[in-house]
Amino acid sequence: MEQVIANGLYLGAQYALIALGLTLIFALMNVLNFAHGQMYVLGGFITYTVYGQLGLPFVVALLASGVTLAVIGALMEKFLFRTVIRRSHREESTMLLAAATAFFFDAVILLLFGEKQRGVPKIVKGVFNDAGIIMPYDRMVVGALAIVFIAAFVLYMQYSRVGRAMRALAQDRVAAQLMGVRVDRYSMIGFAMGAMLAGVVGGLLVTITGVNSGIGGPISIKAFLMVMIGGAGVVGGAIAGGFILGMMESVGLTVLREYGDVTYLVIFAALMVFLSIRPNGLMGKPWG
Amino acid sequence: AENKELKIGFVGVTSGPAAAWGTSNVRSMQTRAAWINETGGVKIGNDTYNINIVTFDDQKDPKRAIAGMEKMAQEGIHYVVGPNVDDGAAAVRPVAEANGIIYFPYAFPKALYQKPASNAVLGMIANYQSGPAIYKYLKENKGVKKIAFVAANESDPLSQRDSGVEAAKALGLDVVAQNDTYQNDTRDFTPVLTPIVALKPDLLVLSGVAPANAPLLIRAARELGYEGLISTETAQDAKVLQEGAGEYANGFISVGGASTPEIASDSMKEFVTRYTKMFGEYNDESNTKVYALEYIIETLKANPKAINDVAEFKKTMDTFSAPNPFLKGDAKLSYVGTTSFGQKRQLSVPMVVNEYKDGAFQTLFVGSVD
Amino acid sequence: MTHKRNVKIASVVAFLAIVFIAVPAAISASGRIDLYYTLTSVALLSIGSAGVWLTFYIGRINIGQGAYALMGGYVSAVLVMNHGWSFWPTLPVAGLFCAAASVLIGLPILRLRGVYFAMVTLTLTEVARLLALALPITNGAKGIVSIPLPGALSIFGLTVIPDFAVLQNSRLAFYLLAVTVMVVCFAVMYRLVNSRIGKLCQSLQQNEELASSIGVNIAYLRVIAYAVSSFFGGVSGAIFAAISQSIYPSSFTVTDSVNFMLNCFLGGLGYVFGPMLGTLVLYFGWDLLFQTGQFQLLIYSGLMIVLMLVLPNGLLSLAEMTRKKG
Amino acid sequence: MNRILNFTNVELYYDHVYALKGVSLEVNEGETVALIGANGAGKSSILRAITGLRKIRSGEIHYSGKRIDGAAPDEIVKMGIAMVPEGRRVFPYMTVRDNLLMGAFTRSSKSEIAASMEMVLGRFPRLKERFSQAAGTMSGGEQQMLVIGRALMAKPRLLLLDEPSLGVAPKLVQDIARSIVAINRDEKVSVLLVEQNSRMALRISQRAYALTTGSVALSGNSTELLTDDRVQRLYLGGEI
Amino acid sequence: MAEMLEVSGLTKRFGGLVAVNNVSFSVREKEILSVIGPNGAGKSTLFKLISSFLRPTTGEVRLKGERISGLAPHIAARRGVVRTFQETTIFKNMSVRDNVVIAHHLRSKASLFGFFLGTGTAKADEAAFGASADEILELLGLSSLAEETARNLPHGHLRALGIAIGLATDPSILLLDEPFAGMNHDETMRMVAMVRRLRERGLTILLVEHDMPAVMRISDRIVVLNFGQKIAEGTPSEIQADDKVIEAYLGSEDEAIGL
Ligand SMILES: Nc1ncnc2c1ncn2[C@@H]1O[C@H](COP(=O)(O)OP(=O)(O)OP(=O)(O)O)[C@@H](O)[C@H]1O
Ligand SMILES: Nc1ncnc2c1ncn2[C@@H]1O[C@H](COP(=O)(O)OP(=O)(O)OP(=O)(O)O)[C@@H](O)[C@H]1O
Ligand SMILES: [Mg+2]
Ligand SMILES: [Mg+2]
Repeated sequence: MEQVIANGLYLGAQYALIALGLTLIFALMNVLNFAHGQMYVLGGFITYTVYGQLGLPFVVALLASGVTLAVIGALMEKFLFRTVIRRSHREESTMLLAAATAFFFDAVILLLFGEKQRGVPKIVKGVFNDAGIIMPYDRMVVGALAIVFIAAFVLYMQYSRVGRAMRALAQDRVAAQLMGVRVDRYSMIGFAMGAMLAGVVGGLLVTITGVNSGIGGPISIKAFLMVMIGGAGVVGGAIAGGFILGMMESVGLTVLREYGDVTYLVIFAALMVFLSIRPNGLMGKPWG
Repeated sequence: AENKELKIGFVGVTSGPAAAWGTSNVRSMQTRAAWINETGGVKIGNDTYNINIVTFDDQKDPKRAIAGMEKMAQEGIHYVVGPNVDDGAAAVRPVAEANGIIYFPYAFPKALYQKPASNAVLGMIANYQSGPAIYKYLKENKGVKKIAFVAANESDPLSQRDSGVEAAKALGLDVVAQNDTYQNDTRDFTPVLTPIVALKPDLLVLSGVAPANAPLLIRAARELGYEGLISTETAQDAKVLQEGAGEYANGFISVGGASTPEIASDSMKEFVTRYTKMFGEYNDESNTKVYALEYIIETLKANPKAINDVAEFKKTMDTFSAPNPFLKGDAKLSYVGTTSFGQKRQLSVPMVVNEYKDGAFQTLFVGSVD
Repeated sequence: MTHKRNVKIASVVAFLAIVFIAVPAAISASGRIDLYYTLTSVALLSIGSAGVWLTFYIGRINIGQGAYALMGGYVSAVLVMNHGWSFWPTLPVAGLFCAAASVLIGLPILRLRGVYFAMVTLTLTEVARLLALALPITNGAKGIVSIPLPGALSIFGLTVIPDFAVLQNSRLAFYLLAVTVMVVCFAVMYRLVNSRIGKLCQSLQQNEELASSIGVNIAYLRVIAYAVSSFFGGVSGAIFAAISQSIYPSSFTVTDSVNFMLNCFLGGLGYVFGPMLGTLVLYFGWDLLFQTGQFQLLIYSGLMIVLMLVLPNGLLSLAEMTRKKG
Repeated sequence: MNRILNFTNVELYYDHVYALKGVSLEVNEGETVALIGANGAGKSSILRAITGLRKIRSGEIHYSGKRIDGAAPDEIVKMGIAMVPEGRRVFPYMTVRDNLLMGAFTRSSKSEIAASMEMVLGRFPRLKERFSQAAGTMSGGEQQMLVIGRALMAKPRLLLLDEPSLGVAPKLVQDIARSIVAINRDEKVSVLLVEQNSRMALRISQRAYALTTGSVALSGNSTELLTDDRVQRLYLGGEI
Repeated sequence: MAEMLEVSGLTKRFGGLVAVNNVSFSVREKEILSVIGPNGAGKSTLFKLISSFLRPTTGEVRLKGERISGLAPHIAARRGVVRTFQETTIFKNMSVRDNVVIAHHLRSKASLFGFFLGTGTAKADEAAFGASADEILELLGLSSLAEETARNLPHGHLRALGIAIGLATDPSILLLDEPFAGMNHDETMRMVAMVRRLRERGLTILLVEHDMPAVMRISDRIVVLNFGQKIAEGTPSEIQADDKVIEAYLGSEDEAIGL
């Protein structure tokens, strides 16, 4: 059982980090970024290239992933989402755009990096094995890094000037504008940060799970689940949702294994029941 | 004189999460076609043909696959490789039969190849054929007694798991896990494997595992302290295993085609070289997929009338035999399948069982089907 | 007023003439037989999309239509294979089954809004797939295959529809079937939207609280709309199962659900016929780009992005824009 | 006296509706100017035009001699114009503290911001009591104080207020009115006040403009307007 | 006059907060009763309880002797209890006229299916609703804006539209939540006259409002809430003289600021 809980926690940290960027973009722009998973994949491939192929230090690779994705995110906001949001009657329209960009990324990634699963050398070797818990060191490092990233992000949003401006923007665009916040610029920064987070997680996790060009879509959907459990557009919710999903998977796969492939059925059903009782997720706000 | 054109179709998945299956497939066809065309084409009857591969990406959607097959019919194509999955293979059957198309799906449901179906030809070894052989070998040579299965919760892997379990039971093996499944988007398999590893099986079978998932499963199992054997009945890629699981992948057993040094002929080696040159990197999965095109061409050579008439093709299938260019020695190309399907609707490809070792496959044993 | 009415009648007649007469004639003249299936697909997918459109109309983003299409396919297949039914009665039954199921599912989940509803319906597709794998009646992973083609349908001894299996061209038969169902579905939708019910649906979309304060039974109306939507999904799934003569848990997936939704967006959420046009363009777009090989997805998605930038309110908003300018 | 705001011949329209049809008005340094008028007369539109939330079609807006029409809202805010929009738009999920800090978004000196904070909390002690509460959970009156306080955090030279008494209980309206007077007097802030409560507006302002359907109908000294017949009839109703 | 509505022991808790605390009062037929009180006193919550938008924690609301609390809002509306919203709540993307036409929903004789088929009853309904909507718009002075998209209206007209929507449902009790907010004196007085006319047509009216001159003019009786509790009830003159009310809500007059 200790092992199951340890697995759940580790998985949760990883998931929470994936969900953060998605929820940030949603909070700021009310855009459900279908391309989040693809951004993650791109981040993974960049780290693969820089660290795995070119042999540069892992930190450099991670930086490269983050920066590239941040730039891509900023461009996407500026040239795509901003225009569509301004011109469309219904804000759901951005979903089509987001889905189209997801397909586009899929195509680009497939063309650039091929169809194969890719992996990189481990960043730390060895396996921790004590007190009934087995956990490879690299997972522990990644888990710890994930928690550090999450904490840094939360602190940044909570206490920095930029973070505060972004929160204000998410709550009331016009009022934020009247405070002197440059709405366009901060939307762009927010989008870039969301994309950067996706890229960094991709780079981080490529050391453990590898990466391949097709997993973007499924990753997005998983991230949607977490965001929904916790409440859309709430940073705390995304984190909680990530840990809950991680724990549910870990426990479910052990407890329910006798019954065949019902774990996910149970998870999904539980989610539906949960949401019909709490229509805004765990800590969601009555919008979204 | 100018060569005529022979169009061969491909309907399969070359984008999305399963892109690897179709991509390795179509690339092997394109490599071979380019090779043939470069060396002057192929002489069938009195005419010489250049091979033109017409491809259709069905996005792993059976509904699209039908459209693809319709498109092939429209192009006047009678020989199509694909689709890559069960549902697509079942869905295109009405179209193929109505339009006189012989197709070579990489899907295992027996209904596709048994009467009254007659237009599908299984292009590789089915897992219910290779599974028992592998388990038997491992039982006899490696003392395997306890066996565990894990599969993605999707049609193809689950079907393969079920027939695997059946085969294992028939061999008298102790099946300790047969219900464990994972969502195909799983990236971290530790939670899936934790309870299975605790059962300490001698052999862990990854039923119908996608090449992308295999290294992740292997690595998670090994890191959890699993010490038994791991095997699968699908084809894998050595590079992927090396990158994804490193030395943990050593000893991993899978099926392959013909590129291991022990059995590959010079043609096979040249094929690999050409493929690598064309697409930048070889994919070992392609080993199992080199055959369909070869069979089509050779059968047409044997009976040129079949070029526009699949009834002729079917007739020829019963007696057809030609040398296998990809294998060392005097291996033959022929149609088999009577035992499994009651009619010759399977390519006689060697059942090559490989073991991964330090970045390459080694042949463990070679079997055959009838 | 009467002028407007005449224009309407004329365009309906023209549309019917095109889909029932001109298209088959053109296809047989040009020999592009494969287009039958393409157009059949478009018709069927547009029925499913029409359902999604209707849920958009009550303010719900529905990414779960694939679930009902799958369900409809299975209902029809099981009835035909296990209970010896003819295909024809299974068609409405599949729709009704889905409608009934959607009432049960909808009662709790229709209380959700915005992305929450969207995401729950997204998981619904996955639930349907997993159920199809797990339930004994669906034959699990092996799917249901070798389903016979639709037989003859006779009423009072009169053969209304011939046996598809003996037809020279069952493609044409399926095309006519799909298009007929499509015309009926869109007629129903058009009527719904242009009657007072449409206004009521709009009131839900814009403000549910206010709607209930003026006495609208919002829960009831939502469920009704969702049931109609799911009915459409079920019917289109059932016909697909008949065409492919097989059904698998993966016959309709999350991708299909997303596509149903995208069809609506692309056509335009403000227009009843948006889903039809959206489906046509997206499906054909992919098909036409078949020549571009490995760049197919790249070009396809690139064009989609451009379209979205130019016409963010859907293709049909183009007409409106030109009208405004003119 | 120095002009702080010159609003000359401004036309503004939404889609196809004209909201302002050539409105001119000015605000002098240190003055409180009231803007009264019926619903839809265009009062809010004037404020939106000044802060750049809406682009004007023609006319000119000068602030301290600089032309500001066409500039982006954030630039205008930086120049020293703060606006309290219609209908208490607090940042509901942020604390009172963070709301106030957002008010000082365009300023950088930490010590000056702290001083402003001190001043605002001194003026509205209720905010001090609720310092760490989420703004959305506060009562309507408290929220109204918060948005005024937040605007003051920008240390503006010109404060635009859009119906600060809307939906606020009478006693609180009094408090708010007193605060406006005090702010104008103590902080040397010029105020442009949009109010439906015309009596209150005319009492606490020096000059006023009355708007009807997008143009200025009347303007002048507030105390004179209070006794003006037309104003009595149209905006004050003669009696209480 | 008969008792129309009876509120007894009504309490609503939100978590730890008691928004409405054991409030009882009754409303007579054709009465105009105002509920006043400081911001956050629980007035809107009280209205939501009466119109069944919220379920009371304890206590009940009776309409002509029949319990209506705890039903669904649309059922309460069918029984004749309709509220307008404090926030300006309208169907944003419909025209002003459509807003009012759709609000006639309760009066329709045809069924949903009837509307689908376009039966005679349905057509008659449509025609009747249209005529009635035009009349209501005229009454509220919105006729000239009938075809404008509701979202584009300025604040004051939005409130009027909110009332028009309420009227269209043909209620027997109309609950108006701050109907005069954002209107100037003149407009307020016109609205006051209008509300009185409604009463003469047979409506009973409950009102929440902060505009004291208007409240004092229009109300037959006033109920005062503070921190969820009823602290006073009486005629306008009684309330104006009540020290508790002055202390909690009205404040003493201050000429300097005109209040
Ligand atoms: N977003 C908009 N789109 C279209 N028209 C608008 C919009 N906002 C305001 N209007 C129109 O502009 C005119 C002036 O509106 P404005 O909000 O300035 O009035 P106001 O004087 O502030 O009224 P109130 O006292 O009711 O707030 C009105 O006729 C209104 O209908
Ligand atoms: N859904 C809710 N959840 C939690 N608290 C609520 C909710 N609705 C209202 N409240 C709280 O109940 C109290 C009473 O609110 P209510 O809206 O009834 O006040 P009000 O008297 O109408 O005030 P105002 O005059 O400002 O409109 C407030 O403290 C409010 O924050
Ligand atoms: Mg205004
Ligand atoms: Mg209230």
